[in-house]
Amino acid sequence: MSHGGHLLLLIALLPFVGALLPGLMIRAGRTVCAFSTAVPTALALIMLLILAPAVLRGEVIQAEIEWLPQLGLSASFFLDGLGLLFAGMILGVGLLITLYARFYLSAEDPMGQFYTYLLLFQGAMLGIVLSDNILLLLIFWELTSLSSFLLIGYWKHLPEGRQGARMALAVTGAGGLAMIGGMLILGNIVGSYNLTDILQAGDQIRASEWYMPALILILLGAFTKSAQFPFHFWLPHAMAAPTPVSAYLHSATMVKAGVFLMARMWPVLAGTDAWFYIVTTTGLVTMVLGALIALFKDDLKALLAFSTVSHLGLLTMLLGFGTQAAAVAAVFHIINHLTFKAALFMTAGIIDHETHTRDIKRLGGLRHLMPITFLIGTVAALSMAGIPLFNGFLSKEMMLEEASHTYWAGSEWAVPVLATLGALLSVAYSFRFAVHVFLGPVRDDYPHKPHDPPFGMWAAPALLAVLVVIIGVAPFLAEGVVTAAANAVTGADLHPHLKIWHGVTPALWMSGIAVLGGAVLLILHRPLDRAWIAAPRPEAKAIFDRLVSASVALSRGITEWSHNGAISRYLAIFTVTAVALGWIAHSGGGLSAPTRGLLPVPPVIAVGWIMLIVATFLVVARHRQRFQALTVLGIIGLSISAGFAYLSAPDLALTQISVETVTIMLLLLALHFLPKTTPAESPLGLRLRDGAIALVAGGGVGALAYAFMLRDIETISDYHIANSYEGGGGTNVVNVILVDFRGYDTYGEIIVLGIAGFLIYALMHALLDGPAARRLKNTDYAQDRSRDRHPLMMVVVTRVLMPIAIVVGLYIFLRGHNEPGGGFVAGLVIAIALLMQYMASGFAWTQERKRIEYHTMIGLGVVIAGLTGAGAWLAGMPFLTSAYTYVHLPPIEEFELATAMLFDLGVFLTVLGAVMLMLYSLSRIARFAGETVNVDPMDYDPGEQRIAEAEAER
Amino acid sequence: MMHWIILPVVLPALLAPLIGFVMRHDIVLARTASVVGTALLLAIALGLTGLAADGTTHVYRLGDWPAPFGIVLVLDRLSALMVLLTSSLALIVLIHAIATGWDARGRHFHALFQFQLMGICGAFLTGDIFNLFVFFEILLIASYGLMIHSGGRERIRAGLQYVVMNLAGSTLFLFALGTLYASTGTLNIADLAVRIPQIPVEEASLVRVAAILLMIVFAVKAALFPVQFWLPATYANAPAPVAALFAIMTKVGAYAILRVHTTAFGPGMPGTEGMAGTWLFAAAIATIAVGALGVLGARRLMPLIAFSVVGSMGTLLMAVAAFSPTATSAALYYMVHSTFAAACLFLVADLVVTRRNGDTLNPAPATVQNGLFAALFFAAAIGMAGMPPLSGFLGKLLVLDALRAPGMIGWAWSAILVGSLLTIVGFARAGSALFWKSTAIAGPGAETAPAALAAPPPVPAPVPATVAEVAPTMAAIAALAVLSVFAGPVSAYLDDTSAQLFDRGGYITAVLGPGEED
Amino acid sequence: MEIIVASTIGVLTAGGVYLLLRLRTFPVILGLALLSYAVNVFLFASGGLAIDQSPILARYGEASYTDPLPQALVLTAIVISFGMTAVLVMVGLGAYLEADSDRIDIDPEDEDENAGKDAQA
Amino acid sequence: MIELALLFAAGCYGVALLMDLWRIAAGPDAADRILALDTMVINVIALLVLYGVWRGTAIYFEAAMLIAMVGFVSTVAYCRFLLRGDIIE
Amino acid sequence: MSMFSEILISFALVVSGIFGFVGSYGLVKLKNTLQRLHAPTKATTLGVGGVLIASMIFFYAETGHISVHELLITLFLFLTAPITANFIAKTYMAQNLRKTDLPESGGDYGWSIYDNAPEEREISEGTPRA
Amino acid sequence: MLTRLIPHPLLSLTLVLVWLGLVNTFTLGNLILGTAFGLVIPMLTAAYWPNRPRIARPLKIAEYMVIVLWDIVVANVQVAMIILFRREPNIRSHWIPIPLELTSAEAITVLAGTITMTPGTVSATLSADGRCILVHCLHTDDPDAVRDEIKTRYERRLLEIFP
Ligand code: NA
Ligand code: NA
Repeated sequence: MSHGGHLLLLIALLPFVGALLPGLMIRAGRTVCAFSTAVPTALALIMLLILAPAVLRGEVIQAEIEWLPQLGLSASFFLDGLGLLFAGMILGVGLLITLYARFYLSAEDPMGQFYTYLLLFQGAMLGIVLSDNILLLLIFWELTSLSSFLLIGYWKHLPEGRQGARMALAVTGAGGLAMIGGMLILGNIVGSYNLTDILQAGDQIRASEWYMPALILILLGAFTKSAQFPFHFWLPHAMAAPTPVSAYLHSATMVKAGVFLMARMWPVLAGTDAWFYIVTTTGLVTMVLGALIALFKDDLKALLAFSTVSHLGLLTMLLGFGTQAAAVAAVFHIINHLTFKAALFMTAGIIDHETHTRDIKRLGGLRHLMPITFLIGTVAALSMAGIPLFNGFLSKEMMLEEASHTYWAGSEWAVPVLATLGALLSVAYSFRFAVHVFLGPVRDDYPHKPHDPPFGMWAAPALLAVLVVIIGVAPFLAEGVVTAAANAVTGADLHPHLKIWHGVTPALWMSGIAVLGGAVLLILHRPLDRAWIAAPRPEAKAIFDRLVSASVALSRGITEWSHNGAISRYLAIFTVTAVALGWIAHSGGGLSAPTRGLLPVPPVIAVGWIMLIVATFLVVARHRQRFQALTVLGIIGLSISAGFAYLSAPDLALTQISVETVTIMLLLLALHFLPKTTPAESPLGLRLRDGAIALVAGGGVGALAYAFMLRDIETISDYHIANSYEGGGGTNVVNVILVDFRGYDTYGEIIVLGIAGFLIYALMHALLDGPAARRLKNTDYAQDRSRDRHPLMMVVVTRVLMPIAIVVGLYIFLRGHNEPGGGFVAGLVIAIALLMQYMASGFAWTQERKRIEYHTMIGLGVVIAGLTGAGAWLAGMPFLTSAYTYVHLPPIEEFELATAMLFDLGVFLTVLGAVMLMLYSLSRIARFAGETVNVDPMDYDPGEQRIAEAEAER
Repeated sequence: MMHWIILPVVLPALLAPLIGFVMRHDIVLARTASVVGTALLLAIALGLTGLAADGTTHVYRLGDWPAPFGIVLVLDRLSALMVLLTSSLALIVLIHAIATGWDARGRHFHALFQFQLMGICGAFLTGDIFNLFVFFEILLIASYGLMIHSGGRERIRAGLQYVVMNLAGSTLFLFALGTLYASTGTLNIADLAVRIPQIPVEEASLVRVAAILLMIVFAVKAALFPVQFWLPATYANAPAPVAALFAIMTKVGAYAILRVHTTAFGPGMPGTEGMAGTWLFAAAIATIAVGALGVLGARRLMPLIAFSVVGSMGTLLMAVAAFSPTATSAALYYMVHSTFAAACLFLVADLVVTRRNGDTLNPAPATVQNGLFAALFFAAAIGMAGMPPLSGFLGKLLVLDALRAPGMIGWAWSAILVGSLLTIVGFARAGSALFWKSTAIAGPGAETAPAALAAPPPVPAPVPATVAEVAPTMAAIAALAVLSVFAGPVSAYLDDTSAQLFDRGGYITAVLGPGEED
Repeated sequence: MEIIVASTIGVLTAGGVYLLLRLRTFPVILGLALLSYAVNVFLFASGGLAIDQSPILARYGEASYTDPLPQALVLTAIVISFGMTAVLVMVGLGAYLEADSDRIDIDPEDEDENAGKDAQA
Repeated sequence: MIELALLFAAGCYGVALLMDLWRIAAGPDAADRILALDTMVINVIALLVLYGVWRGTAIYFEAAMLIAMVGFVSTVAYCRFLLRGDIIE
Repeated sequence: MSMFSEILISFALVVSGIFGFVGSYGLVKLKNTLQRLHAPTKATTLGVGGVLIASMIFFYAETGHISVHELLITLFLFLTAPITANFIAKTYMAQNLRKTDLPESGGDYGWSIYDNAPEEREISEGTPRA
Repeated sequence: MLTRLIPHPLLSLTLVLVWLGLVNTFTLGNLILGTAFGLVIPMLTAAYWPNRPRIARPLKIAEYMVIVLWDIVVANVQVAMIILFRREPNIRSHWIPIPLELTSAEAITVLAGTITMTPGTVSATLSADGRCILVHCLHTDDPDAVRDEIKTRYERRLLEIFP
């Protein structure tokens, strides 16, 4: 990287670094704050001036930092004539605006924010004009949209500001997104996103079949940013921004970004018919239309805004011509427009600031009250009108000259006439600005008594006005910059001569007509204005607003219609999707031949099948009778459990039946609080639809199962059978898989249970703290109850059964490794045993007797299982590696000790804890609902009296 | 034997029950343990990422059983990346939850949070498809708990729908796994990658069904159209830090599609090749549309953010659908980005909404620190909408750049670009209503307050956000910035990650040993 | 036998799906219960059916065993779906108690109405 | 001979199951359904044991034992639900 | 296996089958819920007892070991059957019969379904209902 | 002391037997384990069985059991006949209240169970004070005879067992 390269990087970086300053410095005062903004800008400008001579000599300064090479995105910058011109404008005007804003903004405005945004914008804008990578350019392009959004909306309390900001963001954002597409296509054609590479590849690009899409997308970006018809409407609304912003962004810099881009891409995109017709026509229409509207705007800033639209159209048109001379004119006019338009905006701001109005109809006669302002404003306005000796005249002449020999669709008149019309209108509104504001009698009804502002406020526009005159008188002074920029645009080696007098050319005639016509129009302004107001014309903002609110309404409609909270519909869609895609996937492949025949069906199994089918049918048909459906559900669980037993899966049979029971308990506990019936509310159509979906889903799943049951396949489980005893120390292969081969799954599974316990407990508390608690208390759940809560017989039988059930649970636990059983089923059996006790004597009585901490049990279970797994680390083995040994202690026969048992203990504890915590939570809710708590194990113990007597005797 | 790989699962799994039963009455202790645990997890994740960075695929054989007979954990660049992403997000979210006091508004927050991390990390690390199901269930059930944390009518009702939807999803998962086992005889992903290529298309019917059903299952988690309907209500009603954590949950779905449908059903499998991509691509376009329309049409802030999450998943899955190394790399970048972006938005929203009395996008009196919140929201929205300078823009460019195949480009680009526009407009409207219009309204008690605003019960005077409350959001934004600045090195890593993912032979050799690859 | 099992799976699935699509929480819970039966049998069947070949080694003299792996998977699935069902029941109950309605769909207008009621209460 | 007896007994229990099923479907009272379900459970236990005898294996014993236990518990639960509403008070 | 044990086993099986059938047949045939309660309560229980005895003899004859765990199931069923019947009867009575449909208990207190137990002692956790 | 260690000796014995029944093979190890369970479990669950019933004449228990078993078998046949062959309208059911002299909860339970298990009768409910049991009789022409038989054949014996 050259020495210049480092400077270039610094220039690009300085505004962003500087953006941190104003926010920090605001506490030191407004002047310091403004100064801290000016410093980085000035530094950058100085660096730019250091680089300028080399650029003017025709050198290109480059700098590159790698960023995202996979994409072809690098932080690479280059400075050529065009870049120099724009960078100079951005920094120079930036400096003036900083100064101006210091005086323009009031003490209430958050100035630190303002300057931060301003510097961010400046950096983004500099980035655009210095980027040597079109992706990088895109980044800065979008950044200008964002910072402009912030600046337009700066006065957030103003609705116009907010709306203007959103509109600008929407329009330029849309253009920016289109441009992303265009730029990516360009990069695709060329094979590089480097601008230097792309600029070399004009022929390749124009010859590509992707040229048109790229052109249209890129122009969309440029047109929206530069407010070209029909995207021009956002710009006037952006005028809600503070005037320094309008002057900077919306006249001098940001809106020129589109023009810049067209100029930048001129060597690769221009020169085709498509380019000519799209760009020239758009520019021409925009120029005339903008000028026409400007003439009838009473708001000073609106007038200037539409004039800007018009001048941007002029520039666009020139670039559209595609000739080198037109390009020179465009470059020159960019400079001239900048000088007079920025000055005019600042003038307008001064007037607004001093008189508290921008309405032309309320102004006039300011010449006497604000002489300095009058001078500045008039010089700039005359330049805008294209009066000789002011710089606007020069570039306008060049434009008219180019227009005069441009054919449009075979017509030699269309372009010259319209261009002249544009110029004429331009003269008219420029004169109006000068005449209606400054001339005429002094009025006594200004909202605020005006006088010239302090020097700091008029210094900046005055400087610009001086430039207007200097360039206007001595245009050769600007020749160097214009040449360098024009050469950069065209890629040719041009040596244009800028002079005041070209002789009597068609352009001079056209210019003369324009000035005279403009003067006439101004005289006729009053009647024309009335006609204009009366004439129906589409209001772009209204159309835009309608478009946006229609889009919002449509989006809202679609969203709320589709996401309407109807989970039953979501599920229907889900099911249909699964079935349909499953069917399509199935159809795309074939099935191998069946490898096995059908197993016979003994009659008893057929009976089981009938039970199951009938029960399923009953559950569905009677699901509205909730309790009945639950009863019938029991049949299904029973049949499936028996089926598992028949089909060589005893462990499954045990698990299924015990889980089933506990589940039904939970459902019963919940049903106590729920409505006991489901109302018949689905319309027939819905039921038919759901029935159809259900049948298709059931049919599909059944067919799938049938298909794979007929096909044997070599599975990995031969290994498990072969290694279960030797490697896992157990003969129940299923159990060894669960606690050893796939113990990790089981570890996960008990954690699911543990979480379920915690979750239910947490939810119970959340409910009892909320409105649910009130509902519980206010509902009487005790109607129509039988009077015996804890019947004697049940209590007595439980006293015997519970210990037996516990022994059974322990038995199932201890033998699981070798026979059907294991920690999970054991946990459930013990839970069922405890449940028996709870049902017999009530939760509170039972719980009081044995304060088992179920949280602890869950935690302990999960931790034991985890630590058992981690214990293997001590032996240098992976998590969950098991070990077992056979112990022989005479006279007891040999027995096995395995770490898998310890793991299974974890399973056991978690299951037991989780189930009991769930029951506990539900029971808490019941007690909250007003259930009473008994102190005796049974309702009435007739023997209690006698026992008490006997105790007393002893 | 390298035990580090299992730690992201075992550490939270041991910590959670301890928090759940030892510390459940001591919030300070629980918070400390949770933060320390999560920070440790982050450190471990960094270590694992370093370990995987050299391109070695590390395999951890649980119970010392050889694959495919036992379960293995597989640490490669992708799984390391996902664990790292999870743990860093978790730390941010956790600090936010503690600073804002969300964790104390219900029971067992920290236990459930740790379990949630365990489930997510487990899902990322496993090399076994049934074990993937198990960890899906762990992360889901923990997420149910977090979703309904602290209760409330809307939340529980939305939570119920969330549970039901996911139970349906889990059921389909099992149907898919049954079909897969019946047609391949194995559960190990590497083993699947060995066996499936041997199935000719004439006999692939069953395995094709399994593949597509699995895709739907993952699509439910990833909120892909037409199974995305559950997401907006869930995220919008979840406690904000939980919604922020859920940013990673959708990524679990995307990850699973990447892992399973690349390694087991992806390119080079005669029976299943290209099948998922076709559907995924079309669905992703619709998903982007759903997200964008939702953002533009939202009446409330939380649903708006939720829909933007849907939209971002569309973009991500569109890149996934290409099933090419380049597009996958872009997808991964976008995945990392959108995780932080979504989380960040939810966190900002939480700070704002708790001071605003509801999240409707109507102007309300400006709260304290309006400027700060506006700035944070602006940054987060820029991130999510994919505007520069944050990483969303680069992510979008990467995705666009990767989707240049002739059949794709038109649809993909239009969807992404138009979707971006609608999203930008939607966010601009929301931000304007929340922060700009609000400044035009006098504070509570002022006579000028419109009657409509006076109707809801008055909120307690808003308390300024503490540094601890804002710091997590800032951290998320910083993550987006870092991701943007270091896009080059990050992308290089992701290119390697993606290349490793598509190197099926390497994966098979690492898991099953040499000589097993097809 | 295969037809028996396949039709069982099909009928359970159909019943489950139908109930899953109902509008109240309780039938949906029933539907999910049916679906979980269906999926358990489905998963079990993925190893192929066998009679009197329980995978308990050598104890009962068989030489061949049925595929034990799907059984282990089903056991895991049963346990998980038990936990899930418990949570679902509890959340469903919570939703009913909070909203005083066991409709599972959330109608936005209905929400507003109820919110008003709550505020008055 | 045992084979025939087994067949006869299994047939009896099969028919019994169908009759239980009919009673469950027909009701009319909830008590009838619970009773029929309870009977069904016991019939299934009998069938399991018969199957064990037929196959000469004791492997179904635990299943039968467990079914007996849970059958009892769920019957009590169903009844308590109807009697008291809350099965665990 | 000896002829004797075969006969014994077969006899037990046939008898148990008959009782099993009768239990359920009664369930279908009888017209009144309380009458129906009688059939399965004992016939079915006895039936299953028969099967279990047959199983015991069978395994003894097969292996020479005395298999006793069938007794456990029998024990369990005999312990639980009365409770089941009692609960089902009460369920039916509570839902279908009024106090007056039944004979008097003859003591100070009526039947426990309708009458509270003496000296009801309760503590209440929730707020008592109005 | 001993009552605290072995609160329910009969229960402990039962549990040992149950354990041996479950494992279904008698070995020393199983006996030791079973004994351990028989001791530990009643201790752990003692709180749930607060008032240990006094059983006076263990031998009577055996006698009672034999009588009941026999009754069950014989009477089952009778009921089977009724169900199978008696036409439905001819079945005459009765409610029979039976006043109790038994006071021990355990004894009442055993009696109620016996009534239910012996065919023809089902104990439907107790009175709220446990002093009377309501029996439903499937078919009888003489309810008083049924009541008397229950009282003499079963309750009298139970009174001896549970004094
Ligand atoms: Na087991
Ligand atoms: Na019975």
